[in-house]
Parts: sequence; C-alpha cells; structure tokens
Amino acid sequence: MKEKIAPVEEIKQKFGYIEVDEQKAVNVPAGKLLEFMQALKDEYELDFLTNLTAVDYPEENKFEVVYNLTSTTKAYGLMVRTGVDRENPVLPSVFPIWGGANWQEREVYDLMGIVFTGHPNLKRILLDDKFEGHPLRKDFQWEGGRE
Amino acid sequence: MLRTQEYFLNFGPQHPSTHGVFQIILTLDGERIVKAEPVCGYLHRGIEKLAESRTYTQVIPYTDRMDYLAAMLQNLGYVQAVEKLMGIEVPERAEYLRIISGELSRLASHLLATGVYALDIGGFTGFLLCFRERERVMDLLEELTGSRMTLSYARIGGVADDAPEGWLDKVKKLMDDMPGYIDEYNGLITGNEIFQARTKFVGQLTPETAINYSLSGPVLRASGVNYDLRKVRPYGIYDRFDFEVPLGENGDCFDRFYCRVREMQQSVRIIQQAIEQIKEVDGPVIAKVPKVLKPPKSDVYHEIESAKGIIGYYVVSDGSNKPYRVHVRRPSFINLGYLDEMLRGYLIADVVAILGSIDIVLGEVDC
Amino acid sequence: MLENLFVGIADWLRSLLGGLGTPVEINEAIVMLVKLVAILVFILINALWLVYMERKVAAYMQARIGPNRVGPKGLLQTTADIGKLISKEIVIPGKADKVVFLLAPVLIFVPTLMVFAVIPFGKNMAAIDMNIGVFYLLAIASLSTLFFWMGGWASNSKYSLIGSMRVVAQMVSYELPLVLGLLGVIMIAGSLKMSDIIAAQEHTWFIFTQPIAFLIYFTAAVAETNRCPFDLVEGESEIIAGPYTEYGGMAFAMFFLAEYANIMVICAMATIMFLGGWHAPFGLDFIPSWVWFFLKMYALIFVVMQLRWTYPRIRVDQLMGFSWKVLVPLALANIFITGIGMKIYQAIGW
Amino acid sequence: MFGQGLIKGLQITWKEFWAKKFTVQYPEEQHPVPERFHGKFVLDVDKCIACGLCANACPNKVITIEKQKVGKKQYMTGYIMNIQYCLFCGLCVESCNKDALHYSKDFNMNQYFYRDIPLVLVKREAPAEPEEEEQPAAKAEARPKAKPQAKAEKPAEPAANSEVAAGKVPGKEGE
Repeated sequence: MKEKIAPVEEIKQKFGYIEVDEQKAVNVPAGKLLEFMQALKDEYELDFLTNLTAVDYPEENKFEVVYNLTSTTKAYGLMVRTGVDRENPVLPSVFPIWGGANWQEREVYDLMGIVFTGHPNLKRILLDDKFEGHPLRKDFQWEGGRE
Repeated sequence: MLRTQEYFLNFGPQHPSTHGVFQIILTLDGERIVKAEPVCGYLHRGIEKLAESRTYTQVIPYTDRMDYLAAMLQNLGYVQAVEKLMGIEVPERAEYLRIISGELSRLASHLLATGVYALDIGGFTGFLLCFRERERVMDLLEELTGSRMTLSYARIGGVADDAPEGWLDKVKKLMDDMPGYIDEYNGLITGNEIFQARTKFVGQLTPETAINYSLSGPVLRASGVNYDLRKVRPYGIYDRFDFEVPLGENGDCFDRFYCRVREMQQSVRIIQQAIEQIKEVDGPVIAKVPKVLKPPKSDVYHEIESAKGIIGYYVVSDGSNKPYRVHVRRPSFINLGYLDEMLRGYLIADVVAILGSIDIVLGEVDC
Repeated sequence: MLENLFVGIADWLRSLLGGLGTPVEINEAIVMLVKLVAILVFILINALWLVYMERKVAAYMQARIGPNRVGPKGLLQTTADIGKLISKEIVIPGKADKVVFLLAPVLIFVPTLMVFAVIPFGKNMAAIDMNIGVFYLLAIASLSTLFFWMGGWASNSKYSLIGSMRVVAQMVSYELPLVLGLLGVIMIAGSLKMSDIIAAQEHTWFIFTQPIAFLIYFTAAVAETNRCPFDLVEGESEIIAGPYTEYGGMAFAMFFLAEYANIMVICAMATIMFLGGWHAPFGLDFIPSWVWFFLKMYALIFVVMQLRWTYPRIRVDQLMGFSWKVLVPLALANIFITGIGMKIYQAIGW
Repeated sequence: MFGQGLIKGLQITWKEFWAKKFTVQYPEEQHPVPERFHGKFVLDVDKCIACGLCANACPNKVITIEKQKVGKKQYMTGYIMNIQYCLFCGLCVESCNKDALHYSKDFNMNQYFYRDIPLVLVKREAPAEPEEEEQPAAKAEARPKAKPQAKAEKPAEPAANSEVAAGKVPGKEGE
C-alpha cells in the first residue's frame, strides 16, 4: 500500500509555523488553523475533508483535533493535526471551508466536548440533548452497563 | 380571512421508510418541505468508546455492527488500518479472499439498496426479487464465514479461514447468473417510466456541493465526480483488476440508484477476475502475527471504498495491546449531513426518494 | 339449466310466494330483499377471497408461495385474519372525533354495496335494472370519497390528514376522465341502462370500437380505487397508511375490504361497458352467461393486481398532472372522434 | 417510446408469476446449514484444560470459567456462556489451542425465560478429595461421581449437566 501524500516539504517551506512529523502529518497551531486550511484548499486542491476527529490526551492536557484532507483531482491526502487546550477546548470551525465538517464537528462536540466557534448549528448529534458529559474523553465515567 | 400556516411532521423514528430508527422533523408548507431537521443517534452504542477497552483483534466484531449490510468491507477497513500501523504484509491468497468476500458484501449491500429503493418508490416486487439474489450471496458468505451478516471474517494479517471446498465454483456460478438478474431489475425498476418520473431531477447535487460536503460513494459519483478509492488510491490488490467506475450525469436520485446497479455489474467483473487469479495462488491465508498485538506508538488513518462510500479508520496506538482511540469515518453519517438542504422545496414523497437514494444504514450513522 | 340457475331460483321463489296468496307487491318486495341479501353475502365473501387472491398473486410474482397454512392451500387465511381483527380492540386516538371516527369505517361499505344493486351478473341477473344504471353507479361510487375524508379528518393525525387530502384531490380529479371515458360507450349504445349497453355489444365488444376509452376508463378506475400505481392515498412508504393510519382491528379491515369490493365494482363495470358483459365470445354459449361475466371480471382484477405488484407509486403532483393534462384531454378527444365517427356511420347508413 | 418500460415490467412480473418459487417451508424443510455455521457452542470437556484463552479472547466477556484446584491440577467446575451478549464472532473458537470449543449447527437457542438464556456447557462439582495417585485413573473415577451429584442438586435446570455439554444427550432446548 503506497500512500500518496501531498507535497509536505513545499507546504512546510511556505508556512513557517507548521511542524511536520515523521509520518508526514502536519501540526498546526490552533490560532493559524483557518488561515492554513483555506490555503490548503485553495493552493493544493485539498478539496475533500474526509475525516475530522479528536483524540483526548489527558497527560499532556490537550485534545488533538485531526483533519484528514484529500484531493479529488490529485488523489493525494494530508493529515493535519492541531492541539487544543483541555481546559478551554475552543477551536474555529472549518465549516466555512468544507461543508463536510458540519456533522463531523457536531459529532466531535458531542462526544469530546470541543466547541467549534462559527459552526452554524453546534448541537449534540448522537446523544440526547440532556446528556451530561462527553463520553469519548478519557476521564468520562459512566455508572451502569454490564461491567 | 384565509391564512396559511406551516406545520411540523415527525417523519420517524417509527416510520417504514427511514431505514431504521431515524427521525426527520419536517417543516411543511402543505406537502412541500420548508425545512428538515434530521435527528439521529437512536442506535448509538458507543462503538468508538467500546473499542478503547478491547484488544486490537477484539475490535473486529464491533466493526461488523456498523454497516451490517456490508460487514466485510467494514472489517477490511479496520484490519488494513491496523496492518498499516504495524507494517504487516498480508499473504496473497488472503488478499484475494478479502477481495472476493468484500465484493460479495458490496453486492449484497447494493442488492439491498436497489430493492429497498424500489420499495421506497412503491414497487414491492423489485424489493423481493432483489432479496432473492441477496439471499444467494448471503448463503455464500455464510458458507465462507459461518455468519450471514456480521461476518467478522477479516483478521489482522489475513482472513479467518480459507475458502471451503467448491466454494469458489459456487461463487462463479452466481456471478454467471448475476448479469441476467441485473437485467431483470433494469427491466422491472430502472426502465419503468413511473420510476424515472419519480426519481429523475429529484434531489440534484452538483459536483461542487458533493465534494464540499464530503459526500462519498455512489452519492458522489452520481454527480459525475470520478472518485473511487479502488481506482484513485488502490488499496489491497485492487490495481490488478480491470473495472470501470460508473458515473452519473445529473446527480439526481435516479443517477444514484443507477450508479449502484452498474456498480454491481463491476463487482461481478472484479469477482470473476479474482476467481480466475486466485486459482494460481496458494499458501497461507493469514500472516504470522504475534498472539498479542502491540503496535508501535503511533497513529494511522486508512480509508477504503465501502458500499456506502468512503469508510475511514483512524487508529491511535499508545504501545499497549489496546487501541488508544479508534475513530471511524462513517460514510452514511457524513452523506446524511447535507440532507436538510437537499430536501428543501421537495414534496413528502420525495423525502423518501431522496433519503432512500443516499442509502444509509442507521447502524453506521449512529455508530 | 345452469344458464338460468339464479333466474330460476328467483322465479321459483316468486311462484312459491304466489302460492301463499299474498299481494304481488309484497311478493316482489320479498324477492327483491332476497336478491339484495344474496348480493351482500356474495360481495363480502368475494372481498375475502380477493384478499387471498391478492396475496397469492403478489407472492407468485415475488418468487414466494404466499399463504398456505390455514386451510387447504391457505384458503382460510383471510377468514382467520378477519377473526383475529374482530377480536382486536379498536383504539381510538385521544383527540379524535369519536363519532365520525367510528362512523367512517361503517359507512365506507354503503356506497359500494348500493352500487352492486344495478350490476347485471348474467342474463337477467341484475337486482334492479334501472334505466339510468350507469349514472346511478357513478353517482353513488363517488360518495365514498366522503367517508375516506371522514376517517382521515376524524383521526386527528397529520398523516391521516395528508392522506385524506390526497384522497379527495385524487378522487375528484379522476372522476372526470372516468365519466368522460364512459361517455364514448354511452354515445354508441345510446342508453344508460346496463342491459341495453350489454345488448349493444352482442356482435362487437366496445373495447374494439373504443380502445382509448377503455384505457382511460381503466386507468381512472384504478386511480379511483386508490390502487397502485395511484395508491398514494395509502402510500405506505411515505405517509404510513394515509387515512387508515390510526385505525386498527376490524375498523381497519372494513376499509381494507371496501377497497376490494371497489375493485370488484370497477372491474364489473369495465366488463359491462367494454368487454360485452355476460356475452360469450366466439359463440361459446354452452358456458353460462354469469360464468363468462365472472371470468372477465376476474381477469381484469388480476390485471389490477398485477399492476400493483409491478409498478412503483407516482407522486402527488404527477398524479394530478396526469389526470388533468393527459387523461381529460384524451377523453374529450375520444368523445369528439366518437361523435364524428358516429355521424359518418349514420351518413353511410348502419 | 413512453410506455415501453411499463410493458416490460408487466412482462417480467408475468414471467415471474410462473417461475420457480424460492420459499422453503421452514419446519418441514430446512435450509442446509453450512459446515462453518456459527451456531450453538459445544465444548469437548475431555479436551478442555480450562486455560481461559477463550474467555480472554472474547470481546464481550461472554465466557465465565469456574475452576477449582484439585491437587496440582486445575479442575473445571463450570463453563458458562452468557449467550445473550455473544457476538458469534468466532474468536473464542479460534483461540482454543486444544480444539475443545466448537460451533454446532444448532441455531435454536431461544428460551422462554431470561434466566435460561446463559448457555451452561459444564456444571459439575470438583472431586472432593485431591487424589494423589495416577491422574488418568483419578479423572475417570471422578467424573461418574460428579454427574449424579450435579443432577441431584439442580434437577430443574435444562442442559445444566455435563452430559448435555459433552453431546451425549441431545439438548432439551433444541426441541
């Protein structure tokens, strides 16, 4: 399985503030997220937001939001990560750039509790509106069930 | 004084055409839709959370329970993601078995989608005729894996078992019959003028919106976007097969439906080629993998073309024997995201037509 | 012997009563009553049998075998179903209009049963051979719209309401092509009396002289009975069951059976108007006339069922468009052409 | 031409009307059950060494193994599957090193009462005194003793004895 990855080196040189790790995934600071994403879409034809999710790292006191972008024309993909503070999980929504973020951000908000500012309809999607807590956080505790 | 008023209609969760427990709160002006608010989550089981307390192998049966109509493809996405994470090479024969069972799964899923769509539009016979063939596909899968729907056939590093004696011949026979059946559906459903009147130019999607809203699978391709991961970024051994990607022109319900019908024909072609090729391949069906899987501390995102669209698995490993986080990009879920805008301005009857043409499985939407 | 079986029974009854010495008027009234009761029983049994037939036909078209457990070949299946439905409670929704809600399923059968009074099932086998038979039938049959509407409205449910709105719209707009389609036949026959119309078809059935009228009538009639492809009243994949959504038990079964009785009416009507009624084709006179009538009727019913199990449902706007933009102009054109044709024939001389 | 598709449809249903039917009259005729069918579990008690691999492999913690130490060896006293949680994935069968756990073709696992749902594959008592002599002889002696005891204790419980589990007597639930 060969991975086709977007020209990371080129992107790296253009945007000084990003970091590229050994998997050729891009780490971008939360403050520059929207600007960077818009540029990716406009300049590198990464027009398809495949996946948007978040991972909880309580030890590092952060959530990592992961964006997987692909290009429908050039057939390459790129993984973009951004960290967000666990105490105050607020991130700008990428909905204006990719409409596909609509439900995915709602899902992340629902299960992880990250607030996306600028999202048109940020409500719980899978769980009940009255549900308390965000189950995919590592410190989520739930009474009941089998074990 | 005459005064008109908009009213709400609860379309579901107990409704025959929502394909499960799914609710759309419709705001209606007469029979015309002003606004639609999809409400999902009735089948949420927290599979992503469950996966965090299971070992890597134990997650496989849970992936079945998402898109239970094409369970093999769900398995495949997950095991390939873990294989990518660990760098496992899969034996040739296992790859072929994965392709055959995966495409059979796709065939079963598309047969159901075709039949159920006929039912949604009101033709009951098409539904049961499709089920007749689906039954044959399921019988074959049952013979291979022991289960009819929740197969759990893929394993990390290969597949669970080799094909039983004579199984490939049976598959071959079904594949020979399949084009005749597909012609029958085309005669009964696709060619029907009433069906076309109901579905053509309904729920149209432009390629730009389809891409923007991350729609995938037949929904995307019906809009004319040539984006099939089997072709664009071949995973497994898909680059060895000769097949076409059916595309639509108008991006309407009819195209989405007809894309599926033509995809069935392509699946048949792939399976036929795979059966020819697998005869020359012998050997183990599972690679030598350690009993306890401990992938290196890393993360991976892998996506494949499932029956409903692109299914992607994001797996994070912290070096232990259990995944730190598993996220699934579920095609049904994301394809539904544009439902509201798609429904606006159409009639109640079109809700069923449009929702059916997206071909969702609630197990996957709600995860 | 068989030919005049039913007529013979009526005559026998009449002579029996004549022997009692009661006045002739009372005798006639009793005979009439017996006839109507016989028709009533016949219809109800037939409706039951049609449900079974529908299920079997559907099953056979779908590679299944259908009901086959209750009774020989499953023949008693519907009887068992009715038994079950009778024993069920009729749930009345909280905010429903109770009186109207319960009245609708009772009344739904009335127009259907009334219509059967004028249908000649064989030679001299109409209960009442009215001289405005066709008119009477059409007038009474369109009454059932009201009862669907009653049921839908009284249920106080949105699905029922949408369904009954559709019923009214659909039935009113298909009434027109239905009547206009029959007009061509009536023009040629020159009578509204059923027996006259049948007599006029002794040599040529009207389906051959009026094929377009037949198609228009048949399409409109299928729509009139809310059958597929015009079954968007029920539209089970869209609005659950339309006006019947809130009904359960026997109340639902009444609607259900009325639907089948209505199919019988329209198919009997088509037989009378276009297929020569009880006339035997190819001079096969040794088979009794009423057998021919039923054969033709059931053949048409089979076609109605096959339509249902073949076609998808059309949409509500297409439904209205089809009636007003296709069927009505076509029917008018048909009347026009029939008129011209008749004039030409008259000019040539019959 | 408009109407062609409509006529084609009628032709197809007409053809299907006379075609072969696919219905299987279930209780009288039965669909063939394939070799690998994931049905009810069968445990070969003689082969089982109560290692617990299957219980560990199970993703949903369906399997409970009760064991007692008799002398130096582990003696299995109970093997219970909470079948209502079972995913029928086959991981337990695959994990078994001794080839003791199998699927059978019996798919009829329904029960009238909820408490009867757990599939009791083994329920027996450990031999009372630890036998220090030859192991095989001890085993052979111990089992006949254990069975009547188990029966006597729980006569009402169907399939609660090891006879059923071992496949010597057809299970009652299957009827």
